[in-house]
Amino acid sequence: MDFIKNFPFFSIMLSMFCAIVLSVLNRKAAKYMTRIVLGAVVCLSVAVLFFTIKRGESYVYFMGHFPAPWGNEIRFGCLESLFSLFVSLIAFLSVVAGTKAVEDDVEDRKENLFYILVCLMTSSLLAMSYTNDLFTGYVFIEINTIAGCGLIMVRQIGKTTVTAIRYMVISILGSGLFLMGVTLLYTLTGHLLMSNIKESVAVLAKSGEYRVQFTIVIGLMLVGLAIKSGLFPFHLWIPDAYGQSNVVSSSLLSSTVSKGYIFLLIKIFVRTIGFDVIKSCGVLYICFTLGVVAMILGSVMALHEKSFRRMIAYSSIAQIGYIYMGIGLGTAAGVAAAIFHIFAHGATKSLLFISSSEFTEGSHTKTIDELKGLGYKYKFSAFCYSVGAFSIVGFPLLAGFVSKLLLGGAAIGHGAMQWIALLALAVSTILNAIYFLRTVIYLFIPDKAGEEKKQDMVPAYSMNCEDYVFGILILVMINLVLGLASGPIINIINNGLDIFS
Amino acid sequence: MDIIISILFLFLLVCAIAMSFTKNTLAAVIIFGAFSLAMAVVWIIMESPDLAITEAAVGSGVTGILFYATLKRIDQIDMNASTMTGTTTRKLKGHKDESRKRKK
Amino acid sequence: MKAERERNDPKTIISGKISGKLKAVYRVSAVVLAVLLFFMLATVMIGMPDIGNKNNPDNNEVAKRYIENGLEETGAVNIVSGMILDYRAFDTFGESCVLFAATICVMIMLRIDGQTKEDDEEANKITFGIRESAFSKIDSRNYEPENDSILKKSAILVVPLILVFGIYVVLNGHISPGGGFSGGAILGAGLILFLSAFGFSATEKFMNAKTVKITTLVSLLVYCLAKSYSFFTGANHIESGIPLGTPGAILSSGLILVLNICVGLVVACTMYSFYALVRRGRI
Amino acid sequence: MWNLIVRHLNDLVAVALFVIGFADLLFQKNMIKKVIGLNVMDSSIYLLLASQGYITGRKAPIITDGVTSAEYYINPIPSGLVLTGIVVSVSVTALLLSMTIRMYKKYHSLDLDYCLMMARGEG
Repeated sequence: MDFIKNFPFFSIMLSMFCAIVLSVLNRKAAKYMTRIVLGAVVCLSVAVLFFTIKRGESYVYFMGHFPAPWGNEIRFGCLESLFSLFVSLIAFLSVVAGTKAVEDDVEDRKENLFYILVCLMTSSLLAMSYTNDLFTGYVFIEINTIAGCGLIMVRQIGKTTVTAIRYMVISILGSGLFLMGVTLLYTLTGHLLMSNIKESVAVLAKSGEYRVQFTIVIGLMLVGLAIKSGLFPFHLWIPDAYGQSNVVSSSLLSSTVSKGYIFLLIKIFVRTIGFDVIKSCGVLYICFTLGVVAMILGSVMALHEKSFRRMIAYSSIAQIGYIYMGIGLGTAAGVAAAIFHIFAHGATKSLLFISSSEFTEGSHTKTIDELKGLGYKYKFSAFCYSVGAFSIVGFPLLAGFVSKLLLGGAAIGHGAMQWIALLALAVSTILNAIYFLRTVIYLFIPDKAGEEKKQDMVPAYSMNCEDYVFGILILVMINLVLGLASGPIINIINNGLDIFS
Repeated sequence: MDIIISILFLFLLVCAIAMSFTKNTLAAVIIFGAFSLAMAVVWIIMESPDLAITEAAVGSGVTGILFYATLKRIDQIDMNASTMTGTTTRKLKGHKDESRKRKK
Repeated sequence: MKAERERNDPKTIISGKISGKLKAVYRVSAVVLAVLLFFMLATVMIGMPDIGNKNNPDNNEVAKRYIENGLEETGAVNIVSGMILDYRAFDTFGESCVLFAATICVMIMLRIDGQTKEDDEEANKITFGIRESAFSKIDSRNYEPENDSILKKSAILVVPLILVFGIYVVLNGHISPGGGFSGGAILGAGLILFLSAFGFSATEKFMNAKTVKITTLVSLLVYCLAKSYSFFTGANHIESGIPLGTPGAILSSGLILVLNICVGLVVACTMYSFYALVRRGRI
Repeated sequence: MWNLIVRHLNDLVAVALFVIGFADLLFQKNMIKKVIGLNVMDSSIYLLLASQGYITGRKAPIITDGVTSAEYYINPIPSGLVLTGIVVSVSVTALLLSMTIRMYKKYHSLDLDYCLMMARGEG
């Protein structure tokens, strides 16, 4: 049983190894190898998850022959392994379900390069979730950023290049600020290992030294990671990046890459600096305010958007606002709700993006108006898209409902913040319902005028592409599981948070 | 020692500011090379020879070469466009002089 | 055609009458933001621990062990090398993967495979209407310098020195300053100089897409496997059984030498391929 | 005041360079200058980091004459971190430059804002 302790390390190295080997394979071999490796990573993560739940404690694993402050180490409890399972599962399902879209969008001879990027991204996300060292975190953030940039531009139309450049420039600003924060923290505490930093910070906070410095450091890290995950005032790159790239890239970027940064931020808040210090320096109010503004404004912008894919992208801005609002509440319940929302939103967004591929690719639909009547042509995709839309709106039995319930529950008992949070949740949910249900209704309106247009549509590929059906069905099932069996998952999250710090 | 490092710091600041305000792209790249070289000397004074050798090889070496190659390629793209269409599409104030030479 | 070009010209749009004022606002806001940020960070810095003080928090037991036991535990005379390739090897492995990821992205951007229409056009354009497959004088005129005898003569003198120096830096990474990355960059610079003096046709005899691919693959795989072995044995408290040798000799310090060579090869190939991809879209 | 500035000279210069690089990266229109701004910004952070490891009067951490006393060498950790960081910034530079070429090929301009405008116009 103790051998399972090696599995997190195996999963990181396996996906790196796969990325390196893929560079000489042809497209078909690359496709199958990626699937096998990502599937193996999912299995390893499941094993680690059960192991950590059973033992109920965190484990430290040396990366090398030397103990922690000298060598690198990774640390895993049930929260980290749950997040890794989520990341690898979404990556696996996106790649499987989006095979057709990748074949359409990516040049044949560059397809293996696309899979390399997917593997690198998965491995860096796993490393970010397991690492216990700030500088290692920075290095893997960079891999993640570069891989994300590659994923955007792999669909080579002129627009994506410009979008990718903007994404890269904005992300680099974020990493610069984050690295500055890490440097200052190293100067103040003399450590890079998260647990050791926490000890030093606790001592310094007690003596009241360097109060201003800590506020600035936390602010720099928060702003750096918020820029990268696309929180409200820094969201400008999101609609283009998610709206123009290939669907698999959009799904990976929105549901795993940006969530990885948020997970690292939670790690920094809870494990590295300590929630008490964070609370006392007032950074959480910024988090909360920006989150609430993002919830409302993201929804309003989505409502005004005509393009179908960009509308889904704008809704991501609102959903990231939910997560930051949960963190900003400053309680364990709030953080747990935020983490649950990470999972719920990830599962839903990838379902929405990938199931929308059949409308956009099959019938060259760009705007929402053109969706009319497509539900009868592409029955399977329309059904799955509707499940996703209902979930994100917060329909009972589905993932989004539970996460909104949790966020609302976490908000209660916070004085003025409580009313703001609940009001924002209500308004945002109504707006969500308006723009998502509009698309669902459009899908099932019989469209007389567009009958002749349908003749030259590509036949539904859900009929002959088993990969697509398999991937999408599993994503739908994850949504149902998150909605129906939320109790155990919330338990895992709470236990994980207990042993997290 | 203090005086040398102060002069180097002054040089770094002047380079950075000049780089931001110069109109000429090629000049900016050359200033960046000087910046990196000064940085390498700063590393030596700060007793980090590893960083000095890396900065000299990478900062003013390979990165500079990549910048020049990029400017050259951009020039090439312009040249091809002008031979294809018969008009000039030059927009860069950056390497005007270079292109003029070429046209002759 | 011409009118259209003028209309699309960024000068008329960006720096023309529309954005004359905008530009000033842009400049002013940039300077204001910079000054504000500067004062914020400067106040923070003034309160930080002093520079050069030996009692600073970062001169703690971590650095002490690196210096006092580093030679014994890693066998490297250069403590920084020993630190990044043995103590904190996971970071360094991540760093190599950053380089790898960047190479892949540059390839996606610039490699011309002749598959799409745009690429075909591109290949035609580069060679002035002659297909790319027909390598000829025209090709070399566009990619390579005209017969520049000063460059050629000095390259003959300098390139061997640069390459030898690069190899020296790579092999002595654990003894003297330098290491895989800086040595690899020097090697790459030497190759680029050779390339720009003698052209692609001469360089392709020993450096072509296949060599680069195989070298990168083998080096990264060796790196990955060596590090996995070391991590695995370390975490399970198994002796790694790699002899450290006598400190100061070339063949010493266990895996560090091997890793330095791997990193050096990867970096040299990467730098060369960046340059080649930028210049002509193929390695 | 003067004393304070002298004691924190490295820090202040690093911060000034950071701010210049940051503003360049954010506000320059020309892509090449943006990339140079990125390099300046990264160098400044490395200067700040390496300054923390420097101890007046001590030598570079390469063991000479068999002396392995911690009193004799500077702190090696920041140097190692900066080495890792430099590689990251080179990779990012190469990536951004290649994207710039691609953008220039399509829109014949180095101006990011202009290219964004053109890309929007494509619909």
